[in-house]
Amino acid sequence: MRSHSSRSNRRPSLRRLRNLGIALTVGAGLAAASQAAQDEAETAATSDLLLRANKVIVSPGKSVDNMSLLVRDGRIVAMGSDLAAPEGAQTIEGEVICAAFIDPWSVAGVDASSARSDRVDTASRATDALDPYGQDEVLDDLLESGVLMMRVEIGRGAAVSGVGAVIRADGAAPVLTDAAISARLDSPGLDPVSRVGQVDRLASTLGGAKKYADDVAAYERDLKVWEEEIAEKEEELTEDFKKAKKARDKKVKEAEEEGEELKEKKYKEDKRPRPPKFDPKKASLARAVGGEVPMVIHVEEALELRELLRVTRPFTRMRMVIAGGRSSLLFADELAERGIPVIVTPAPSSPGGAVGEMDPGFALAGELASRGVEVLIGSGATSPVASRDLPLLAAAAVGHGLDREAALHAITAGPARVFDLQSKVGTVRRGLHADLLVLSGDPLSSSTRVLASISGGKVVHQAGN
Amino acid sequence: MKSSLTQPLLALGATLLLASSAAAAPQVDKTAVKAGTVITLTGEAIPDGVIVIEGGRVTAVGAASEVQIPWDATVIDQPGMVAFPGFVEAHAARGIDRPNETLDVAPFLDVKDSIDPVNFYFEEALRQGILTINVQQGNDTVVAGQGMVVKPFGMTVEQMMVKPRSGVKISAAPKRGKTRATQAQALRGAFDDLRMYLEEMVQRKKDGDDFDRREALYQGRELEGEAAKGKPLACSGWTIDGFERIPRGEVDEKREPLLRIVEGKLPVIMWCATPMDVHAALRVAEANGFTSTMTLALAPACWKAAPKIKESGCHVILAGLEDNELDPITGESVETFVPKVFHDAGIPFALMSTGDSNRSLWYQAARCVANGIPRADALAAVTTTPAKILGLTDRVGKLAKGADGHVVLFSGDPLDITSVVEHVILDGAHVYDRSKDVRVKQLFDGTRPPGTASDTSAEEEWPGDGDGPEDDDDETENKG
Amino acid sequence: MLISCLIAAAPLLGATAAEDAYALRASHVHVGDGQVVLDAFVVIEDGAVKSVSNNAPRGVRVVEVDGHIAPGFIGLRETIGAGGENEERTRKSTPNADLSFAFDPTSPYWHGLVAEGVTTVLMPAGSSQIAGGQAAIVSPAAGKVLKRNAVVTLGLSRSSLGSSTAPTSYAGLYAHLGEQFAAAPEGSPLAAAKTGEVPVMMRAVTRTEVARALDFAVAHGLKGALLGAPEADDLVEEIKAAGLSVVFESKAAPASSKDVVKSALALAKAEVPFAFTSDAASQGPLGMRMQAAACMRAGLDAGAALRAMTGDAARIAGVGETHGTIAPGRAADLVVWSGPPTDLTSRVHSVYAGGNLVHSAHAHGAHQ
Amino acid sequence: MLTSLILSAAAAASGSSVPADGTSWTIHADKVYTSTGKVHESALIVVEGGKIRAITPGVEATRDALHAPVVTAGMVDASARLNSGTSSVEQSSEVTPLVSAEFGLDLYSPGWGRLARTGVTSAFITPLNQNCVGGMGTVVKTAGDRSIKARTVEGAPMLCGAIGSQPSQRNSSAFGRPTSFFNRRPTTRMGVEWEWRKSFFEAAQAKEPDDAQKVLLDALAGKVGVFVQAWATQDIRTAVFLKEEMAREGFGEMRLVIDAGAEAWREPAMLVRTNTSVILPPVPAQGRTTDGALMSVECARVLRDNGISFALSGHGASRLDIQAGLAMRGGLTREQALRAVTLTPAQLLGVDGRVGSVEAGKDADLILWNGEPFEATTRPVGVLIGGHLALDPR
Repeated sequence: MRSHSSRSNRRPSLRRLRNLGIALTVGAGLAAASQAAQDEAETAATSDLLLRANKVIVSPGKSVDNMSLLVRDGRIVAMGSDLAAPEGAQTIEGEVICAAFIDPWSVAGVDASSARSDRVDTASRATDALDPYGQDEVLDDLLESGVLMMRVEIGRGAAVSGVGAVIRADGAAPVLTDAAISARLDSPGLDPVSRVGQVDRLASTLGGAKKYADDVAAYERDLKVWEEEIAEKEEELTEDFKKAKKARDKKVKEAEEEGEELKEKKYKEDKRPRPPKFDPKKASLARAVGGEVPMVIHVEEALELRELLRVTRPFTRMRMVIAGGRSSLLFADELAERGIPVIVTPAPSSPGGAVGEMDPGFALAGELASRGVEVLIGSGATSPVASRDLPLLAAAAVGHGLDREAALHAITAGPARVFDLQSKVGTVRRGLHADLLVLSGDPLSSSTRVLASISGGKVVHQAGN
Repeated sequence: MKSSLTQPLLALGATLLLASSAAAAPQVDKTAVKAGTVITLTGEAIPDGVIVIEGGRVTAVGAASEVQIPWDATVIDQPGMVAFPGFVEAHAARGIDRPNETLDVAPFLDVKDSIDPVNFYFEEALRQGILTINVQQGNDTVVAGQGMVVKPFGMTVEQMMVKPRSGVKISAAPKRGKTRATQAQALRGAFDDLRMYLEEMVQRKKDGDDFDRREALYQGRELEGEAAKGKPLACSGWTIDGFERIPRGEVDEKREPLLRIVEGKLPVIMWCATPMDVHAALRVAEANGFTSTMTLALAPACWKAAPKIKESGCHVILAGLEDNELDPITGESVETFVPKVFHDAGIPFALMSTGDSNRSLWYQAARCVANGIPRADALAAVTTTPAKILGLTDRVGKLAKGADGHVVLFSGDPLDITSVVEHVILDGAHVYDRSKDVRVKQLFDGTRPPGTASDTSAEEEWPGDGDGPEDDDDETENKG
Repeated sequence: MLISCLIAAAPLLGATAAEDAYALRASHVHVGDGQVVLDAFVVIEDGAVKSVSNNAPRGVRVVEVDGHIAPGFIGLRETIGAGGENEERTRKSTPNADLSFAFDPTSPYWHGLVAEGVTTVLMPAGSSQIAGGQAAIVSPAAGKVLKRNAVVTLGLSRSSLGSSTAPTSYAGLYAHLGEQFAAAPEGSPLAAAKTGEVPVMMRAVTRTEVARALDFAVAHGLKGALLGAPEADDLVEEIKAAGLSVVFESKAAPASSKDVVKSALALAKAEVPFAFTSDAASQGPLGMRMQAAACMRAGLDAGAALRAMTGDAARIAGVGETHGTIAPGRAADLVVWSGPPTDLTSRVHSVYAGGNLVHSAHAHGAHQ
Repeated sequence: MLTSLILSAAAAASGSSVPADGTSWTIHADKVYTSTGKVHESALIVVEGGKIRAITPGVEATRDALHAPVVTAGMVDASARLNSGTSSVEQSSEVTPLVSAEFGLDLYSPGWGRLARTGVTSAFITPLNQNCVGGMGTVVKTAGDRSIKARTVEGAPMLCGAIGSQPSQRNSSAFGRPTSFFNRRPTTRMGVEWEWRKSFFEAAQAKEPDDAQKVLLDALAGKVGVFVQAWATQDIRTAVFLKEEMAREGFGEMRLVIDAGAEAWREPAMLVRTNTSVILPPVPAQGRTTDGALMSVECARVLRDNGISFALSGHGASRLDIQAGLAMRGGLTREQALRAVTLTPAQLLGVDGRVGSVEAGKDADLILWNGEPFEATTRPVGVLIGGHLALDPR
C-alpha cells in the first residue's frame, strides 16, 4: 500500500476534456479556410502573462539581457527591459527565455495504428489521426521537457504517405494542418536494383502529380477561352435574333404554302472542355511538387540518396527535405547548393556499428552544418515518447561538434522556417505566437530545468506544480 | 442423442405455431390485461391496473376501478404480476445473416433483405421482453446499409416491420484493414464523391439548357418553358446551386441514400470505438450537415468525449456499461461506470443488451440503478429514450392511450434479479406464455435448436479460464 | 577526504619522481565521489594516480589540458564487445563460466566506447541464462582483462524462462537456482557469492521479479546489485533493507526512460547507490549519459549523476578500490572534457587509460 | 460478558476518529448478514486492528463511523485464476506437485484491485491449468501489503490440477520440433487421466518416495486436498472415479474438490456418493463453457437440492457478486447465495478460521452494500480488507 501510493496520484488531464477543435478540411481546397479558423482558435483570449529573465534568446545566437515579455491573447505584445506587470497579470521569472522546442519529425499525439499504417496515400491526413485522449502521459512529458510542437506524419509503412501536420503538445488546435507530404526510401532489405527502382517509382509518382497539375492548368486555360467564345457568340446571336426570326417566319410561311415540314437550320458550337478526372491523391501530391508545401523524404543509404538527388532535379519548385540522411555527408555540397535541409536524428542507427568510423552517428549534425547544410534535429518518428528526448539529442549533437547556435536553431527557428511557421513561432519577437520556455539556464545544458512552458500564450507546465 | 435431435424440431414447430396464429390474429380483437401493478412510464405505477387494447392499440390505461373493460374483450388477469411496456432495443446487429458487407460504402443496402424471422435472436428477445428492435448492420464498415425497426414476432419481415429505413449505420472507427486516418479519409471521400457527382450533374444540365437557348436564338425560335425553380441543396458544409434543376429520378439510386442523409431525411447511427472517433464522427457530420439527425453508438471508452458530445446535442447508444483502462503511470486499472458519466452530463442515452441471455436490457438498467442513476432515468434508457431515438415516441416504450398494444407481464419488478417474463401481449395478441415455452427447459439442459449461437465458434472462446473480458459488464459487440 | 589525500600527497611531491611520472593540470578535476577540485594537478606515475593537489608538483612534466578532468566512465553490462559469445544457450546455468573468455579485444566496437570516455567495462552473461557465469572487468582501451570472476550474474527475469525448455515458470526458476546454490561446492563462485565476498548482479525487471529477487538475495546473503528494475522507486525501502544497489538498463528510443528518472531520483533521495549502463545494443556508449542528463533535467544533481557513472558504478562492479575515482593509488583512467563530464554538450578532448593517452579528439578529427 | 462487549464497543465507537493505522472502525449497518445464518438488524460492527472486535445491537454511532444499509462478510473467490499465466506453471513436466502457486503471483497485477473493489477480499490462486498436477494453491488477500507472505492466508493445503482438454493442449507427437519437451503424453483426455493414475500409483508403491511423491501420498491420505478442474461430465467422472479407485486400492480417501464443475448438475448422485465438493464457474453467456460443458443459472439450485456443498467463482472474468445474483435467479435464496461466496469456500479452503463470516475475532474483511446484496440494482459501495479500506464508502 505504502509504496503503492507513490505511483497512484494521477491527475486527470485537462486535455481529455478539451475540445480538440481540429478544423475540418475537405480535400486540399478548404485547407486555407481552415487555417484561418485555427488562427482564430490559437489566439484565444487568456489572462495577461509577464515573463522576465536575465537573458532572452531572441533567435539562436542573438540574445538580449534583462528582458521582460508581455503576453496577451496568445501573442507576444510587448518586449522591454522595464515592462510593468498589468493588473491581474501572472508573472513568471527565470534565468533564460527562449522559443519553445519544435520536433520536426515526430509521431507524438498520433494514433499508433495510423502512424504505423502501410495503407495510407497522399490524400491521407495526419489531422485525421490526432488522438487527444490516448497519449496524455506522453504529451505531458513533452510539456515538461519543453517540446511544445511537433511536425507529425502518418503511414510509416507506406512508400508515399499522407499530409503531415504541426500540432501542439498541449492538445490545442494544430498550428498547421498541411505541414508537408512525406515519403520513404528505406528498405535496406532489398537488393540494389529494386532499391533504385523504388526511387524511380517515387520519381514517376511525382511526375504523375506534376502532369495532373499541368492538365488542370491547361483545362482552366481552355475553359476560359471557351467561355469567352461562347459569350461573344451569344452576344451576336442575340443581335441577329430579329433577322433570324424574320427569316424563319418567312420560311414557315413558304413551308405552309408548299405544305411541307419546316427544316430548322442546324446549329453547331464547340463543346465545353472537360476537366481532367478529379484525383485526390495526385491533387494532394501536386501541392508538394508545386512547392506549396515541403516534401519530406526519409532516406538513409547513399544508393537511394544519390538516385533521389538525381531524379528530383527536374522538380525545380519542389521544396525537398531529407529525413534521416545517415549518408548525406557524401552529398553535403549538393544539399547545401540546392538548399535542401536535413532532419538528423542523432542516435546510433545500427546496434554496435553505431560508433564505428564509417557511421558518423552523433557527429553527423556537426559535420553537415560545417559543410553549409541546414540541419534540423528530430526524434525520428519512431515512438511517440521519443520526442521527449529532443533537447538531449540536440545537446548530444553539440557534444559531437555542432555549434550551440546551430543546435538551438535545429529545434526552434529551423523547423519553423522549413515548415513555413517563421511568421508565427520559432523565435522570440513582438507579434509572434507566445510559444516560449522559461529556463533555469542554457537551453541545452543538462543541468538546466524547464521552469515553465508557455504554449499559445497559455502556461501549460510549471516546475513544482 | 436422439432427444437432442428431435427436440429442436418440436421446439421450432411450437414457435411456428404460435407465430402463425398471431399473424392470423385479426386486429379488431379486444384484449384487456389486468395486473397487480402497471408500470406505465408516463407517471406513477398503478396498483391493480388495467390496460385495454383494441385493434392493436392501447385504448385505455388506469386503475381497475376506473377503466371500463369492453364486454367482448379477452381478459388476461394476473393479479400477481407486473405489467410493463416492453423494452426498446435502440440498436442490434443481430437476427440477420451477416452483419457486414465487404464493400466500404453501401448505403443502398437494406437489412430488410437479410432479416431472418426465425432467427433464435428474435425468439430470445421476446423471452426477455424486448418488443421493439432497431436492426442495423454491423460496425465493420464505412457506410453500411439502412436499418429497420421490427418487433420480434411474425413469419415474414413484413409482419415484423414497425418502421422501414430507420437509419444508416456509419462507422467512425476503422473498418477491418483500415486505420483511423484512412477511415476518416474514406468517410470524407464518400461524401465528397456525392458532392462532385451532383455538381457534375448540375453542370451537365446547365450546359444543355444554355445550348438549347443559343440554338433557339440561332434558329430564330421563341424558347418556350422556364427552367425549374427551387432551393439549392444546402448543408452546413457545402451548397450546390442549381440543384433544383436535377429531376429527383435522375439521381443514381446507389447514391440516393447518402443524399437523403445530407438532406437530413435519413437518420444516421454512427459507431465510435474510441473517444477520438467521436471527434471524427462529429467532423464528418458537421461537414455534411447531419449532426442533428445523428445518434452516436458508443463503446465504453468514449465516455471521455462526453463534453464534446454534449455540445453536439446528439443522443447516444451505449454498448457496454463499464470502461476499464490501465493507468499508464500506476499500472492500476481504473473502472468508469459509463452511463453515470452521460447521466451526469445530461446527455440522453439508450442502453444495449449484450449477447448474454442473462445480461439483457433489464439487467443493463438495473446496473445503472446500482451505480447511482435514479430508477426512472435507468428505465427511460431502455424504453422511452430509445423510442425517441427511433422516432417512435408515441408508439412504444410506454403504456398510454394510442401506443402500440404491447404489454409484458413480469413475475415481479422488472429490475428484480429473480423476475422473469411470464407473458407477452404484442399488438393485443397473446404471443408468449412462459409456461408453454419448451425452450426454457432446453436452455437449461442444453438441447438447443439450430441457429442458436451455441453452435457457432463464438463461445468456445468464452472464458472458462480467465482469459476473457475483464468484466462481464464490459461486453461490447464490437465488429457487429 | 580531499584534505587527507593532499596531506598524504604532500611528502611525495618533489621526492624522487620516476621517469614516466607526469601531471595533468586542469581548471576542474571531478574526483568522482561528488567533489570537484579547482585548478588542480593530477600526478600520474606507473599508470596510477599519485596525487591530486592544488600546488604544482616539482620535477615532473606538467601537461596543461583545457577543460575538466574526470574519471573514465564505467560501462556496466557491455555485451556487444563479446559478439554474442556471452551466453551459453544450451544450458540454463553455467555458474562457473568465465566471461573473460568472451572478451574480444580486437572488436571495432571498443574504440567508439573509449572515444565516448568509457575506460572500464563489465561484461556479464546474457540475460537468457539463470546462473550465466562470472562477469569479467576489462579495459577496452588497453585491450586487457582487469579482473576475472568479478561479479556473479543471475537472470531472474522472464527472459530467463523457456517456452519449451525447463524451467518455464518462476517456481521452476527459483527451484533451479536454489539447487545451484545448494550444490555449490566450497570455493566455487556461487559459494563465494553466498558469503558476500563476490558481488552478484541479478537481472529483474518487473516489480514482482524485483521483490522475489530481493527475497532470494536476503535468504542467501547475496550482496551486489539489481540489473533492470526500472520501477525501483516502488521498492526503495526493500532494496535499501537488502543492502543492494540498482543498475539501470538503457533502452533504444526514447533514450531516457521516465520510470528510470523517477527511480533514480527516489534512490538518490534514499541514498541507495545506483548506476546507469550504456546498453551498447540500443543507444551506444552515450546511452548512460543520455539517461543521466534526463535525470539531471528532472532535478538529479550533477555530482550524483557523475557518481552513477564512475565511483558508484565501480563499487557495484567490485572495483571501487582501484577504479572510478581520482585518488592516490587509483588507476589513472582519466578523461579530459571540454566542460562538465555529465553535460551532454561537453566533448571528449582526450582519454587516458592506465596513464597512457589512448584517444585524442584532434587525432580523430572530431570538431572543436 | 455481553455487557463488557457493549461497553468496549461503546468505547471503541466513541474513541474511533479514524486512528493512524486506519484499521479500526465502527460500522453502523441497518442489516448485517453474518453468513452463519444469523442476521443482525441495525447493528454496530466494531473493528480494531484489522479484526472484528464485536457486533452489537445498534448503538447510536459516532459521526465518523461508516454507515451502510447492508453489511456482509467479504467474498472468497475459490477460483479467481489470477495467476501470472504461463510463468505460473512448470510445464517441463506434467506432474509438478512441488510447484507453489505463490511463485505464479503478480501482486502488481491490476486484477487484484478490481477483485477487491467488487467485494472479493480473499482469492484462491492455483497454477495455470496447463499441467495435470500443477502444484499447490494458495489463498491470498486481494489487497494489503505488497509482500506475498503478508498477504497469504494459511489454509488447508490444496494440490491443484486439471482433467480434460487443457493439460494436453500444447503437447504433440515428436514430429516438427523434436527438441521440445511438449513431444509427450498426454495429447488426449485418456492420456491426462493416465498421467493422474500413474503418478498416484507410483507414489503409493514407491519404496522411498521423493518429495513430489510425498505430496501425492499426503493427498491420498486426505491430508492435502485435491482441487481438480473438470468442466464437462466426462472429466468430473474421471476425477470421481480416480478417487474411488484410490480408495478401492486402499491408498486412502482423497479430499476431492471439483473446480469449474460446469456440468456437475448432470450427475449429482455421483458427487453425493463420494461427498465431493464443487466450485461452479461463472455462468457462460451462451450456455456453453470451455470443454463444451453446458451450464445455466439453475446449476447452483440443482446442487443445493442434492445437498452438495458448492461455492461460486468468478475466474477473474466475471464479478462474483453478479454470479451470486444469477444463482438467486436460478433459485437460490439470498442466504444460500451468500454462503456460496463466503463461508462455504472459506471452509473448503480451510481458512474459515479467519474469513468467510461476520463474527467477532475474524479478520475485518467486510462489504458495505447500498442495498440487498446480489441484486442487479445493488453493488458493494465499501470494502474493508483486514480493516483497511479497499473501497471507501464515503
